[in-house]
Amino acid sequence: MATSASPFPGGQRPNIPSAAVKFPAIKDYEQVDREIAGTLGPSLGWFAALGIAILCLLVGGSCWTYQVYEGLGAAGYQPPVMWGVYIVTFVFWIGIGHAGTLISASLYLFRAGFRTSIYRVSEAMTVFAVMTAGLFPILHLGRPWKFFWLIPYPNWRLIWPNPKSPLVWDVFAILTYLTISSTFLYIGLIPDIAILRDRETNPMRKSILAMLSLGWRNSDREWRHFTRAYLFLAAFATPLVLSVHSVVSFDFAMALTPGWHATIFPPYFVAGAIFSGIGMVFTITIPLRKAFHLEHYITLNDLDAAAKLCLFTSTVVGLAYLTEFQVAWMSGNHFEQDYFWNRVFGQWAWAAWIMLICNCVLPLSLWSQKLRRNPNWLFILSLFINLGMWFERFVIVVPSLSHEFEPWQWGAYQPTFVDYGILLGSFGWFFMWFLLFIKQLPVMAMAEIKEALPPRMAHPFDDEHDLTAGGVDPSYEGGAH
Amino acid sequence: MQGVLGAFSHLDSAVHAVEDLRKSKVGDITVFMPTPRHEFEHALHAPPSKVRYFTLAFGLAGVTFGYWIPVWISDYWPIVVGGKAIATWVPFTIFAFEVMVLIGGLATAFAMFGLAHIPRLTTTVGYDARFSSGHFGVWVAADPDRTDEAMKILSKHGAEEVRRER
Amino acid sequence: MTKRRKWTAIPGLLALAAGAVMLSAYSGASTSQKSSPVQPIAFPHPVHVQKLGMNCLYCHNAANKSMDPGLPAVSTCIGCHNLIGPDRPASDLGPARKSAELAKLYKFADVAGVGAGMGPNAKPIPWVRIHKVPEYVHFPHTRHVNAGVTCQTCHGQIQKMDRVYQFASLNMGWCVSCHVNGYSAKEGLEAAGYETVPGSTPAAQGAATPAAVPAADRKKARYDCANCHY
Amino acid sequence: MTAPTAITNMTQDIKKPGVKRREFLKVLGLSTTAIAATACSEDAGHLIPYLVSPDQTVPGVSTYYASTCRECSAACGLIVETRDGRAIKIEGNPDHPLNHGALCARGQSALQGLYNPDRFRMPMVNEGGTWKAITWEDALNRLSAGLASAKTSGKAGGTVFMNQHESGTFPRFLDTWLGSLGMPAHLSVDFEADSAAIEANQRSYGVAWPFLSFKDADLIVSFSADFLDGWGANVPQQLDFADARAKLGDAPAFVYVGPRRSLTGLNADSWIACKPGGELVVANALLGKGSVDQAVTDAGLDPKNAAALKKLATLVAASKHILAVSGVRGDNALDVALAAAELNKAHGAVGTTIKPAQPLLGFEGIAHTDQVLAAVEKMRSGAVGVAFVRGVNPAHALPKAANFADAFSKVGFKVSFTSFPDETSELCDLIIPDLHSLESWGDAEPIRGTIGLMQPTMDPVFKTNSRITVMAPSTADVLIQVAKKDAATAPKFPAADYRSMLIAAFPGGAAGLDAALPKGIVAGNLPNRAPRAAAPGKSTAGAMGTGDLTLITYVSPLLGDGRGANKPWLQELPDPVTKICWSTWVEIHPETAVRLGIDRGDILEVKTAAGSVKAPAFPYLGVHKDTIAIPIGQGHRSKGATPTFNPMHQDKNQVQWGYGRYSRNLGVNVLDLIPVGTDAGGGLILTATKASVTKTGDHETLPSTEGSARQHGRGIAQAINVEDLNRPAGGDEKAEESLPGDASHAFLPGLRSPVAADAQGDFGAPTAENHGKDKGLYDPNDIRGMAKRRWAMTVDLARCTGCSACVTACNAENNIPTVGAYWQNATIWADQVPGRNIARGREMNWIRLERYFEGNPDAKFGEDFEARFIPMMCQHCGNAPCEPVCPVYATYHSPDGLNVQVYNRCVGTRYCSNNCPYKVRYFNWFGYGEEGRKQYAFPEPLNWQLNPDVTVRGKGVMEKCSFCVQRIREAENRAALEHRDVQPDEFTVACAQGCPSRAITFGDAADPNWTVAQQIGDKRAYHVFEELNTYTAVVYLKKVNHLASAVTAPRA
Repeated sequence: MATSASPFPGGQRPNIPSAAVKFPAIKDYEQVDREIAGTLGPSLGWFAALGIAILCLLVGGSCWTYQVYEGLGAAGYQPPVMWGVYIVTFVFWIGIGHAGTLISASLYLFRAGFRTSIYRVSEAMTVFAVMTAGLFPILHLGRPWKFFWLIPYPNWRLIWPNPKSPLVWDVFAILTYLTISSTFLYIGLIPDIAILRDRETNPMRKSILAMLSLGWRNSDREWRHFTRAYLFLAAFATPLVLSVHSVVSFDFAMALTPGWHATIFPPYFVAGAIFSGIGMVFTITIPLRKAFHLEHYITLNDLDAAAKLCLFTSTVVGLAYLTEFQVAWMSGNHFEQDYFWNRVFGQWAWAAWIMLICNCVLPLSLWSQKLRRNPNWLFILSLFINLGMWFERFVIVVPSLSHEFEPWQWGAYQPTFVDYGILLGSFGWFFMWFLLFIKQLPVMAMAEIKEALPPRMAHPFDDEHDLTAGGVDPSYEGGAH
Repeated sequence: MQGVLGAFSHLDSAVHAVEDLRKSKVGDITVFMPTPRHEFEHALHAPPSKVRYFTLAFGLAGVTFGYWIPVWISDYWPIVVGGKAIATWVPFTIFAFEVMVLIGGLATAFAMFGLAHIPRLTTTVGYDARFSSGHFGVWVAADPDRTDEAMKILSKHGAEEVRRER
Repeated sequence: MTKRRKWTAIPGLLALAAGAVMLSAYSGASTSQKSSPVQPIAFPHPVHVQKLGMNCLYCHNAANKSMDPGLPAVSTCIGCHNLIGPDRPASDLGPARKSAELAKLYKFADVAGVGAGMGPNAKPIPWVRIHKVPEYVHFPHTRHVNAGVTCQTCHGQIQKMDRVYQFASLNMGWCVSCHVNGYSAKEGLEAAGYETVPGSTPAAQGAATPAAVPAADRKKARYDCANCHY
Repeated sequence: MTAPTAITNMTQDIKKPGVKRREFLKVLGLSTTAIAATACSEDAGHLIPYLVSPDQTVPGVSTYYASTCRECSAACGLIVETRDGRAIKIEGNPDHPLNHGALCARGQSALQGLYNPDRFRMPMVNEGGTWKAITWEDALNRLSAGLASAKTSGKAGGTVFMNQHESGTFPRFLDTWLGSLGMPAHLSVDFEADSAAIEANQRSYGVAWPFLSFKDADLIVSFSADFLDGWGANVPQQLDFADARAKLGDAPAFVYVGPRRSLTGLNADSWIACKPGGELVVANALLGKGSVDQAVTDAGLDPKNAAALKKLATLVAASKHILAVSGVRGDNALDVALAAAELNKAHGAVGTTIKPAQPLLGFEGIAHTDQVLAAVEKMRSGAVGVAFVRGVNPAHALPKAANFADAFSKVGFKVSFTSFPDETSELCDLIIPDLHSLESWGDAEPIRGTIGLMQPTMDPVFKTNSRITVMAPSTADVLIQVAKKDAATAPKFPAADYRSMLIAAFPGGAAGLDAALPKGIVAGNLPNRAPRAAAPGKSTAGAMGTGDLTLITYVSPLLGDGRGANKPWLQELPDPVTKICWSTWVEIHPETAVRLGIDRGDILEVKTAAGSVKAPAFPYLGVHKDTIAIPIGQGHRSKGATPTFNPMHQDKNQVQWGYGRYSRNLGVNVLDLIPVGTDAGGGLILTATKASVTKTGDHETLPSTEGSARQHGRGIAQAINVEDLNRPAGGDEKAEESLPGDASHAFLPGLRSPVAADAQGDFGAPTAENHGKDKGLYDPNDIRGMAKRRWAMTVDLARCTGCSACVTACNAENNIPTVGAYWQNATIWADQVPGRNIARGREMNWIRLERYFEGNPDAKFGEDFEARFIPMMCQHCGNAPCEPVCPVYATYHSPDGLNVQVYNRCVGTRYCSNNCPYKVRYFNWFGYGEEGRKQYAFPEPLNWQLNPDVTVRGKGVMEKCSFCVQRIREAENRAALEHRDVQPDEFTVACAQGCPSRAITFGDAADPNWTVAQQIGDKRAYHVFEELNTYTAVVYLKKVNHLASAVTAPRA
């Protein structure tokens, strides 16, 4: 079974994992703690990045304040285009969020090995992305200070929200999603926080970590229930991902608007979400593994596997685009036909082609293994994917509204500095939280990485018990002594 | 409560120690491990977790509640929108599902807390910081008269350190 | 052991907070309820309504034909009060006294003395408004009065108030529950001080009953939003 | 907003009989305009009672006064709705013989003249170039002094008094007054009047303006006569034209001959696009003088047009009762008008379609323009000691070439009685503002045998501490007061004031007047006024310059000669033809535009011999390819420096010279391009100037409400050829262009039931058995009986002319803000240009008129095309797509079939608008309704006009047509008060009431006794986007096309 049995020159261990050995460059449990916990100390570059993020957030914040005072007219809406950058960005961030849960939960169910090293990052990404997305439905309201009217709470008016409205479905879906994914993240963090607690010397921090770790002791009983609960949460989270983005797609699919009124939206949106999310995972993890010197945790194998998933979802999305056109073409519905013509060859061609090139053409490069295993290319590509997916949502939202049933009311759309400012602010908000996270909590699940490591053995080959479970490389003499 | 704590750096030795301790019935055994190793579960013959029952029960409760909310709301102040029925169950399935996941998921988490006896304030008794990083720990809640026996077994299996705790 | 309970207390606290929120939400809290501002002239409703038995419509003369109830013109006051001056002789209303309030009225109306008409420098009396629904609510007094709803149902027992205060919360839940559950003529009349014996039905009290509504115990009204909000 | 109890008090002497009724109408404070967003618990404020409660009025209930319209010469009858002492709406007087209850947009906008924030609040005097407000006493003294000095200087004989033309007693009174001072009679000026047409009428029929009866015609031919754009008596003509068209099969065909297809032209069945002045050739050809083929070339027709002309010739030949009208404003204007009259005489028009027996006296005695020009020259000569202007604005309405300002400056003493800070007032020495016609007494004789009365509907808006009368005086009163000061003239004016003078003169005196006032009209005649001075009889057209294009300038159907420009409603109302507002544009034929490389919105420089202006281009199918067309009306300027108006910090008393904040510096005044020349009728020549056009390279997005001018075969505005009217139902039942035969009535069941879905049979399953339709108020048997009704509307496109009066009616009724003023955009990095919000599609009008072109797809000149107008408002769908998507039930379907919008519940997701196929929902992007914001649309006192029954919407909420739910509730309240049900056709909605073509009908479709319930069964009935299964409550009746052969088959 062993592939790389022969010793490597110079005793230097090549970073080419095999099916059996996931982390050849990692000798023992202590190394994991040492290296990962070692990434936590704040650095100058980190402070700089945080500063920039907060600056962006402030820009967005002031734009929003101005918009609330002046009225939504400050943004670039041009009826009949009543939804614009805000809804586009909302869907964009929700999409980002989904890949996180998919990687952490679904891949957990499928026992996909490459999950281990990247899931913590993507899980955190999910939570922060959803926190970001959740803002937009509120700040795109005409009267944002009334947002709580969408939540069914008992009130003396004796009135309730309209449960037939997709927007109320959104409220339930997104709140649920935020709760569950943050619970999932936290539960997974508990053992790692316990590790930090045990390493911590500063009593102040220690007590805080002690609280956060809920007094976790790594006892067999804790682990037993922990693994079960984690499994069930994963089992909940996986369909939740699908449902939440389906619900988001209902915001459009439930409408009459040509270009929105399509049954393929739920699967189409889910695929798109995963696609964009993986793009964002690349954007985040590739610099991360470099900055934190974690190349031997996030191995090329992991990137390769993720890239394959990326390629797959890209083709699914491409298929969805084609299906839309084909439906419009064969439906005989001239509203739809006019709209799609106008989208691709008319008024909105520029946006449509940005979308098609970024989402369908460039990812085809991933057919080559060379590029799949080239972090730099993956990073560049991921930026294009993020752009393309933002434009996908733009192309769905704006052109549809600008070219509806009533020719007399056909229009255009031109965002203002307020729209762009708030868009920028959303990135600031997201990265602020993310940067704070990576320096406070481990960016990788140490306990889980240890699970994938061979434990120290007094007698590696014990005929009574097969202790090789967990994939011990025979070529590797267990024990550091 | 008092007992004996043994720290092992090797998985197999710790496992063997646990087996012997069980045979000799010196007292309740708790194993500390940096990462879940099912070898111990075999050795301890641990029963499967009960979390599943909570998940199921509250999941079902969630579905019911999730249908009830929108139906009650629509019926409380009957208003026709878009010529649709007052209470349309088909879209309300969305509420049912989301609320199921919400309640079921939270219940799972809290059930885990309850069954695993966390949160707990103190970790000191019978615990050692090593157990979160590299070492495996075996804690035997042994009566004073049997502690020596327990310590013997632990050290026999090559525990790096064995100590009495109270 | 005791320590562990500390932790489990937190969800309890959260539940408590939630309960409090719901309670306050349901209480129908209204900041203006019970408010009873000082008026430029302390007009005694009890005397005019209870003792003298004046009909509300004498002064609030539009209440049965308009959205607005109507406010008595100063000349309406003077109509009676240019004979009933500040110097009150002893009567069944009380011993002889000097009424400061009527003096104020004369000052507003620029009335020289008993018998004299309003002068050129008469000023309207700046009554302080007590009952007000938001501008986006259209409350037609005419519909309610003509349906036989007694003033006291919403305004409280004005005939007993020495200083008028806001009786009802005037919030939407309060309106709606009456529209949905219906108005009971019995309760309304009791509030108005009619002993509910045969012969003191709304009809007998001169309030009309729309033919559309059969003589039911409780008169239900529309709860359609566009009934009040447009 | 609920109006607070009438917050009014009493003016001084209440004894004065007769006047009492309106004197109390003095408003102290005003009901704060409500904002949908205001919180519930707030300081409730004070209640200010009446001192003496007025008779006749009940607080919170409207009182209606009859009066007479003064916005144009026709003098239609008005009914003015007042609430708590404020006029809040103007409607036509149903009993009036002229307009029968109809009223045009301009008439309805009189309110914004009344409440115009830029009206003079006090008399003003110009001392060394600086203006200061003075008291009325001071003003009168200065006036007397001026008159005295004029007398002593012996220049009294040279006095010029230019009065905005009006009929009735005042002109005669004015002449008597002038006479008493030894001054010549005044000039009754109306720059909109078509002198040539009047002259021709005088010569051929003996009256200035006979009644034109379109109903009785079998063929209508118009030679550039825009009888739907304000040429002549707009409203009666439109009403009669609509009645004619409503005869469907028997309706007269209508052919328009002229270089520019105006609104009138767009209503024609066929357009013969001759070059300016070419009308004469055509007319002669039709008279048999000259051959038709020759005419084609001489009139500058495109060969493709020849067929249409031949067709016309045959039609004319066959016509028994033709109605030919000419509104040519070129140098041969009079000749064409006379030729048209000849046609009429030749084809039995006189007496049938042309009724000299019932002349419209409003057009008697209008001075023609060369009289005005003569007066101007007299001023220049320095022979004029005193000059008066009242309501008329020659500084703007005369060509720059006439150089009025220079001439005027030569006058010793210049007095203005105008109430707005227009260009002419700015040149005066003394301003004594007149009262608005809605504040003053007066009379008119709109049509022989009927006297229309004018009465104050409220106290003057701007109070003064004047001791002359109890109110600010009207000009008539001022003149009387001045006369009384002078012992010589005093005896001639015994009456205390103008009102008592009228009473004295009135048949039956005060009693008779009081009896007549409620109706506003009374049978009788006023003494004939002095006949109009003889026309010059020959045109004085100087050199009309050179250039490859001919400039056509035309009177704007909305702004008139410019007097409408200070009313935001009229500025915001898209031009019926071009759909552009808040600016001036240059119409140019697409072919020519392509030839010159001009795009829509390119700023062009138009040069003529007289001058040049810059304005954006608007390629328009409806102009002759060798012409460009520019409307008159905009381009008001102040001669002084004009700081940009900032509503946030603005001194209330600072005069907004340049005709007020809403019109100053808007667009250009095309009259700067016109040389001084008059036609043989004495009218200014408007359509003969040669011009050249160059691109400046600048570009602007036109503030237009037009998205696409084509229907793309979507069957929104449908038409049917007259031949197909009675064809049996074709197999094809789809809603299609010109679908022959009977329409599909699949939607009818939906109109019978408040919840349409139960009409859908199997599709309606959700609302079938116990699925909620029968719940509570939706139960037809519910005792509250709401579900008995289904409010619905029909719009007869055969009647609709696209005049847009319904839009203004809706604005007035529903407190709809105007959003086009340049300061109504955002603050930071937002361009502050007029109509910016409109250009971004943010207009708010709840009802809009869509104008679609059919035929001539590639815009070739000479190929005929058809225009279709369709009013589009909320369709109140039975299955409304907007409803289910609202997360907070802010919009829903009420049991009586309305699609309700609850402003105070709306959170502003705008999802409803996304989901509305008709795009009839409008969003408050800014706080247009919130006082104290720069975008506030109702600056004091414009907010006095706000309808107390309708909430003023705050920022961030959606709004839309409510089917005037407040009127529905009002009717229900009234019915309940009288213990009865609402009677069929008891009330109607604002747009239907205002429509001068009677195209809109509103009512309960579920009750067969209502007219609307009968009309929805009409064979022309159809639903817009019926295929979307929305079951709308608005049913359109197809337009009927005559002469289908002349029109390119409208197929997309």
